Amino acid sequence: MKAYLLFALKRFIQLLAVIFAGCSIAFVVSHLSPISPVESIIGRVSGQSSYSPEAIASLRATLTELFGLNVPLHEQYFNFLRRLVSFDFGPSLLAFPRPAMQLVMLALPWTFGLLTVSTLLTWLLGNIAGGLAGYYQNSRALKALGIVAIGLQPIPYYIVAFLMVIIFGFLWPVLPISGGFAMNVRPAFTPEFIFSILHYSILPAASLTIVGIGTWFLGMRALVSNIVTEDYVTFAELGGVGRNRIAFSYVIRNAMVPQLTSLAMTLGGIFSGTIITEQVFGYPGLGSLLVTAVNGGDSATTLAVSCIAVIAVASAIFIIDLVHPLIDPRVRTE
Amino acid sequence: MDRRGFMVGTAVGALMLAAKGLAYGQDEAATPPLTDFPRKETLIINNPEPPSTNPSNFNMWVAGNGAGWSNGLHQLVLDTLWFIDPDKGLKGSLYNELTTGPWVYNADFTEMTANLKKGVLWSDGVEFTAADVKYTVETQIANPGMVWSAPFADAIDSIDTPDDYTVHFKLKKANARFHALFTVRWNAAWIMPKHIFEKQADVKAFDFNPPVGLGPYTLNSFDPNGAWYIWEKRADWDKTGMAEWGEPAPKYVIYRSIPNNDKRLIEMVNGDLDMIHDLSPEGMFALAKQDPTARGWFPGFPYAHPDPTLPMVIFNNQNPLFQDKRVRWALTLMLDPLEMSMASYRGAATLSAIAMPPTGTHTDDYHGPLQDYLVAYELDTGKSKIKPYDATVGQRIADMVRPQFGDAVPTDETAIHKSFGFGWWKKDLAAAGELLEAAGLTNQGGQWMLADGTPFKFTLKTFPDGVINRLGTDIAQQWTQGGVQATAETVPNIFANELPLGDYEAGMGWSIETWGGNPDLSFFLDSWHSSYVAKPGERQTARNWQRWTNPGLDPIIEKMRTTEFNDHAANVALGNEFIKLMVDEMPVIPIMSFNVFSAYDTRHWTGFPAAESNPYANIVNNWSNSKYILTQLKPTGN
Amino acid sequence: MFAVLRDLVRYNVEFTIGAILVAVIVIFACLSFFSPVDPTQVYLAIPDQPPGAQYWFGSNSRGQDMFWQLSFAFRNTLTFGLTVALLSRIISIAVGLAAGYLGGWVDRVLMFINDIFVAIPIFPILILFYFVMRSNLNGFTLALVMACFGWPYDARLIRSVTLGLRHREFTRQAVFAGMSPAKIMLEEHLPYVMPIIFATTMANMIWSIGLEVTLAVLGFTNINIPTVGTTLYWANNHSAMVVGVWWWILIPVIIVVLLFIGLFLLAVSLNEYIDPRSRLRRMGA
Amino acid sequence: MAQDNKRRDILTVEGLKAYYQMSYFGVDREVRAVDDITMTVRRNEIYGIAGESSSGKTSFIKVLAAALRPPFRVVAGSVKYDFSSGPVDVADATDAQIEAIRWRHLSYIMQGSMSVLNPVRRIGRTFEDFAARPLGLRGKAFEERVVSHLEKLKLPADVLRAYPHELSGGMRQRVTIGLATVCRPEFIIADEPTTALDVVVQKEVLSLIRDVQQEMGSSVVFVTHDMSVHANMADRVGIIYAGRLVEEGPTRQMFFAPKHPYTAHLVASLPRIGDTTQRPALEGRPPSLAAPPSGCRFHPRCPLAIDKCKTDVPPLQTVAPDHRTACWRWQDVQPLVSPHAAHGVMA
Repeated sequence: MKAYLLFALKRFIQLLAVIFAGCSIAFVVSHLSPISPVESIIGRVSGQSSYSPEAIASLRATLTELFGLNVPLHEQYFNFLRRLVSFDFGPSLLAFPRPAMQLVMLALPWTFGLLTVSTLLTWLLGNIAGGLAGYYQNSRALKALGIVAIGLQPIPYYIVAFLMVIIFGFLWPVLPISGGFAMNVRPAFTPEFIFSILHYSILPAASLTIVGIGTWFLGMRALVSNIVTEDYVTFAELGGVGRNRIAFSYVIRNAMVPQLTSLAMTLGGIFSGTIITEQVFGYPGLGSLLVTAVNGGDSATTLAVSCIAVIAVASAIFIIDLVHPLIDPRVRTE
Repeated sequence: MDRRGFMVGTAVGALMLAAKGLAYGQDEAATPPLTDFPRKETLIINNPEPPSTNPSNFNMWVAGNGAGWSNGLHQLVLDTLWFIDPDKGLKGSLYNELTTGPWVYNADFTEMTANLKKGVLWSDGVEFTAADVKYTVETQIANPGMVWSAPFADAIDSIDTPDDYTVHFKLKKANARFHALFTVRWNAAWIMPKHIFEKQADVKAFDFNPPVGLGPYTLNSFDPNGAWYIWEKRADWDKTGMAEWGEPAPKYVIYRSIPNNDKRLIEMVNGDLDMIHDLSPEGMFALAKQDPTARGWFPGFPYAHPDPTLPMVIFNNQNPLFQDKRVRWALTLMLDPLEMSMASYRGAATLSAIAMPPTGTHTDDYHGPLQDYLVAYELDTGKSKIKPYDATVGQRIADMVRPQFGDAVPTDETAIHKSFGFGWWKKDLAAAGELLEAAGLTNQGGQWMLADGTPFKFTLKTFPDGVINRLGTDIAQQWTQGGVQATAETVPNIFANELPLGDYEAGMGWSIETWGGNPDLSFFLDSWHSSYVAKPGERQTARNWQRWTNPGLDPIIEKMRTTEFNDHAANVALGNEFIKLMVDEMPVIPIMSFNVFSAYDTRHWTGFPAAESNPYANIVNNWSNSKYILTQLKPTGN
Repeated sequence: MFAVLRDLVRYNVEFTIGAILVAVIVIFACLSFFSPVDPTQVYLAIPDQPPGAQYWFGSNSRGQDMFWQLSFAFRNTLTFGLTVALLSRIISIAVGLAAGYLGGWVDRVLMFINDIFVAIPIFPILILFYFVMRSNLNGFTLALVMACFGWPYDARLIRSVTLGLRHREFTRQAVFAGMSPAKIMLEEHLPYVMPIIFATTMANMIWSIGLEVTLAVLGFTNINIPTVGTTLYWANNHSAMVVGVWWWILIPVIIVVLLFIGLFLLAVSLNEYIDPRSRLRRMGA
Repeated sequence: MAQDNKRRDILTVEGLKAYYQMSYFGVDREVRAVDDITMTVRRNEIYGIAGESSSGKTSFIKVLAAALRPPFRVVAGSVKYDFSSGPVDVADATDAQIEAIRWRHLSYIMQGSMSVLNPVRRIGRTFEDFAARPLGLRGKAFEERVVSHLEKLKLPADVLRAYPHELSGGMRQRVTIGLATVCRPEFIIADEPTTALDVVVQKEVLSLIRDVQQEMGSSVVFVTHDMSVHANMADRVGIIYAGRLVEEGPTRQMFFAPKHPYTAHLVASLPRIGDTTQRPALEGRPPSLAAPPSGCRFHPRCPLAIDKCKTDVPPLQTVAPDHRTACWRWQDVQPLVSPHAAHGVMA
């Protein structure tokens, strides 16, 4: 247990370092922007009516101070780091002067929920199917599944998502294609609301799963074809251990270990997929917020979403690292 | 620790956390218990804005706070003194919404009086009085961050209320257009509920949730993510300014934000949307084909509703490249109107050669009468005199699209002029060349070079998508073919950034927007006065994005400020003067009206306005004027 | 080398199919050098024509001949994918070999940086780059940015292989023979990691092309350059999916799927050729 | 007599040919890993199989263990077990028949104790996987049975809760042996069970196998290239060279009076305390099984080879009771070391 705590502590330090570095990169990139957030706000404000130059000047001064842009860049950076600890990214432009973090917090649970469910589902289904396909190499059904996976995997995600909209929203309209939950449901911790959320997440989650599953399937199949040559598999076969038991407890179970590491490494990429999902399905979440923020020139929100994404992905990796010893007993005592 | 148990626990925990977080995030959406919205009592409208970024904020008087505007708030809840419809209107295009009659100016236009209706109630039952108007004006002047603060401060010297139903403004200088601030053309200065706002310590930080309004609807519920807003008809709807035009039929109105064009179409075909704000041209054609109950403003081609807005090429007249009007004219003559119409709207464009949207009453006031002038118009290229106007363009576009759309394309000349426009400038590369040479440019191997020997090269900034994006791409291409190195560059929000900051050489957009239903041009032209033009590098206030000044322009504007708004003949005369100046100078290239593919579905509701039979209102539903449509609707019972 | 190719073509169906698919698409992309039309020009062809004798792949709503349009699109997309793959290979080889061979604090520092890059969600960063650079973000710059994010996974792989090589006899001999670490890495270890580099190149191309499509569909690339992504962007912009101009979407998607399958099969069969274990199993099957 | 032999022999291998047949990249290859082997294993006996690496001995025991996977196939011959449950020919048995004998009657101790146990499964679960079904026991009863068995192997009961990597190499090998013997099988195949272990542990493990075998009365086929192990363990030893059984006999005779020049060399190659004589090394390498030499396969390396050896395959003939050899010149074969020295190994 002590060894585990030490391991966890090491990982935690690494987590902090990753967050620090990732957020710094996001800060630097976002501050390369030619569009000053102050001018963007003035643009939005004065675009809606005519403004006197004096009013604009005073607004500019107020905003510059509010955004902390009246100090040199390195000081802005230190301020940014200081405020990062309390998740303070300054006022958003999209909903000025509401803090950008509030917008993020409104969007985060949606992305978090959709991603957690679809990622776990994708990972488990893809790995189990791929594992079986790797072990039962003569099964026709599993072979066919492999061909489907190879063919499905490269279709651009946007196309898959949009096809689902067309198929289940248009040709055979059985599932909701927009929004996070039904309009006649009151948001609360009630069965109706949860059911509605699940109902509305079917298509987005299914599209993410369909696209993601192929990679895991193929990866797992390749892994398993190496693992079946391991001695403990041969030994189990000679020992008369049941085929399914070997497939699950010996082959797939062992292949899960590297696949778990892969999962940690692809989480950042999975986040990209949700941006399109949210666009196509009008699903609320960080992706939609990010696109709106970028298009609206809202650098505070853009930075907030990027940093939260870094923090979320890094934390997910941290959690996976902590779970790793549970899946692989060999790591536990190291 | 049991491994399996731990993992299951983790997964369940994550889900619970997400669900809890969602439930928590929704708390601020104060919604009533489970309600159903029977289709025959519910009208579902597409809100073209992306989902609101600050969903629980309804304080529209504060700029940039992310409150949604066209999510029903400014259509159904907020209200102000007058409305002018861009189309015919129910009883004429002027609506005395909260007033008993039109504005009343004194003789020299330095004072204006508005007489308010009696018995109009705010949605919380408090009576609307002159005090609310006074509060609105004074509060905004006192808070520079508020939307109408600057215009009020610029124009109003003082406001007083002789009684509860009379508002009297004293103006800082003569202005016959002052009432425009309280007159809706898609939007205007909305009246604030004094009794609500005066309790707030900081009116700018107030989220005004739930909104208290003068319109016939109140908030029922809204999506905490800002994608939909549901409004419910007030029981005392007859105590509103709008009651004069009848009872709005739907009990519930839902505004849904659906950014994706294709999904709007799908939702309408599925019967989950009654009114679409805009589609791609192709989407509109497909909808007309696939949904027998769906239709556009025109029953057939070109379907779209022409907004009184004039998409154009905006030259940055402060840029040395475009300071010679011969260059601006040469670029105009490099464009083929038929190609622009096809490239942008697939032929469903309404072209205009002059700086006036070819919509509403304008074609009768300006375009038609000016045809003789345009046909006779002569341009001196330096080498020759040409007559650049081609009056047959509208006819030729109709002929061009007829093979594809057949009977949907009108054959009657008047209808063609209404649908496709009258004429446009002829593409004439030779004349363009002569003009450029006269301006000191030289042609070297098909490429135009500036006097200093560098190529004539610039970028044309355009929208990231939609018809304006297509138009910009096509125009840049035509210029390239003409020997000018123009590249189209897309920018996400040209009106908020590039145009006001002057960060562009040429851009697609519009600086001309009119009432549509009235020949008066003050809506945009007042802001074109040279006193508003910013220095290079400084921010330009709306709407003279081209930063153009001309000795002939200011007198027109100044004269307009002292001409009675409803003196149509005088205003048309001023308008003609303006149009002719614009033809001579070509500071922007006027191209077409902004045609909006607004569609509606008659499956659940009928009685929508239509171009040919009953153009009583603008169907473009993000205009707050569109609220009058609700009084004319009837449920089909489906 | 030639004999290997010949054997692969003759006896490995996957390789043959993969090679044919990729070759056909490369040839198709190369046809763009002989294109009679400029891909950035619109309204040169009759719009919305279905595939037929005049327009083999139909024409789109922008009046472009889809055959030539896609030829250019695939040329640009393939060039883009290769550029990202090559650039990111350089980084991943350098990092992987250095970390694996040198070990110690170099390894720790490099792998720490590696972990950071793994954890950074690339998409928001790419969007940020677009936000900052706008139309200056041409294909090469985008490729450069993506290459900066496309290496960590493979660098780790290469590191783990090199880590194994470090303890092998020939490495020790090379060290005793006084070879410099750089020379050992490049001359002794690089050949061992080449197979991985091969296979990951294909995977990396699939990744980068997929990401380019995603960005383009959202309009976050220079939409004037014809690529697979911008083709879909324009199709979407013209509601091609609901209007029935199916060929505008279906044909590029089919070609891109075939390309990816081709690359995938090449990677798999090369892997198999390199890895005797799977070869042996194949013999039994 | 024949009837007696049948009762006495638990395994009878007759004319067994098992080849790797593959076709890849256009080349047909046939590796004759087991080429015409005939032998028997008696009840309650330890039969040692020796040979160099890639001599075909591992392939041979794969056939015995019914662990054939394509492309390795039995081409001819039979491998008949006479178990208490009835006779089975594993060269020609259905999967179900083989399933039925596995572990209950026929078990296997695999080479490489490091990797034969599932690294992510506790030992106890592995015991359940392997033995619960053949023993027909569950839960408490099963656990008691396993614990009492482990006691015999001097393994504490907590190993059941351990993961493989938590055990030392010797413990792990004992666990493997425990796994192979917990069902008290009649026939145990042990494939190089001690190769990876250090000398002290090796000795422990060997005596353990012998104790268990004696206690249960099972037969053991014990494969190793290490002749000294055979000297200590086996009742009889068979020598395999290039896919063929070249000599077979009681252990003492094999060491003191080998009748095949190859056996003589194997025995001679054993290191001995105090022996400083220079022993002639065996020239060359084992032949390729894909293209074995004609005639006697040992002839290219044989010091006694004559022309006949190059053309004619020597038959396996009985040269003494229980002692068979396949050599044209068996009479000329001399032990390369003195009987005295050989005796030192047997101690």
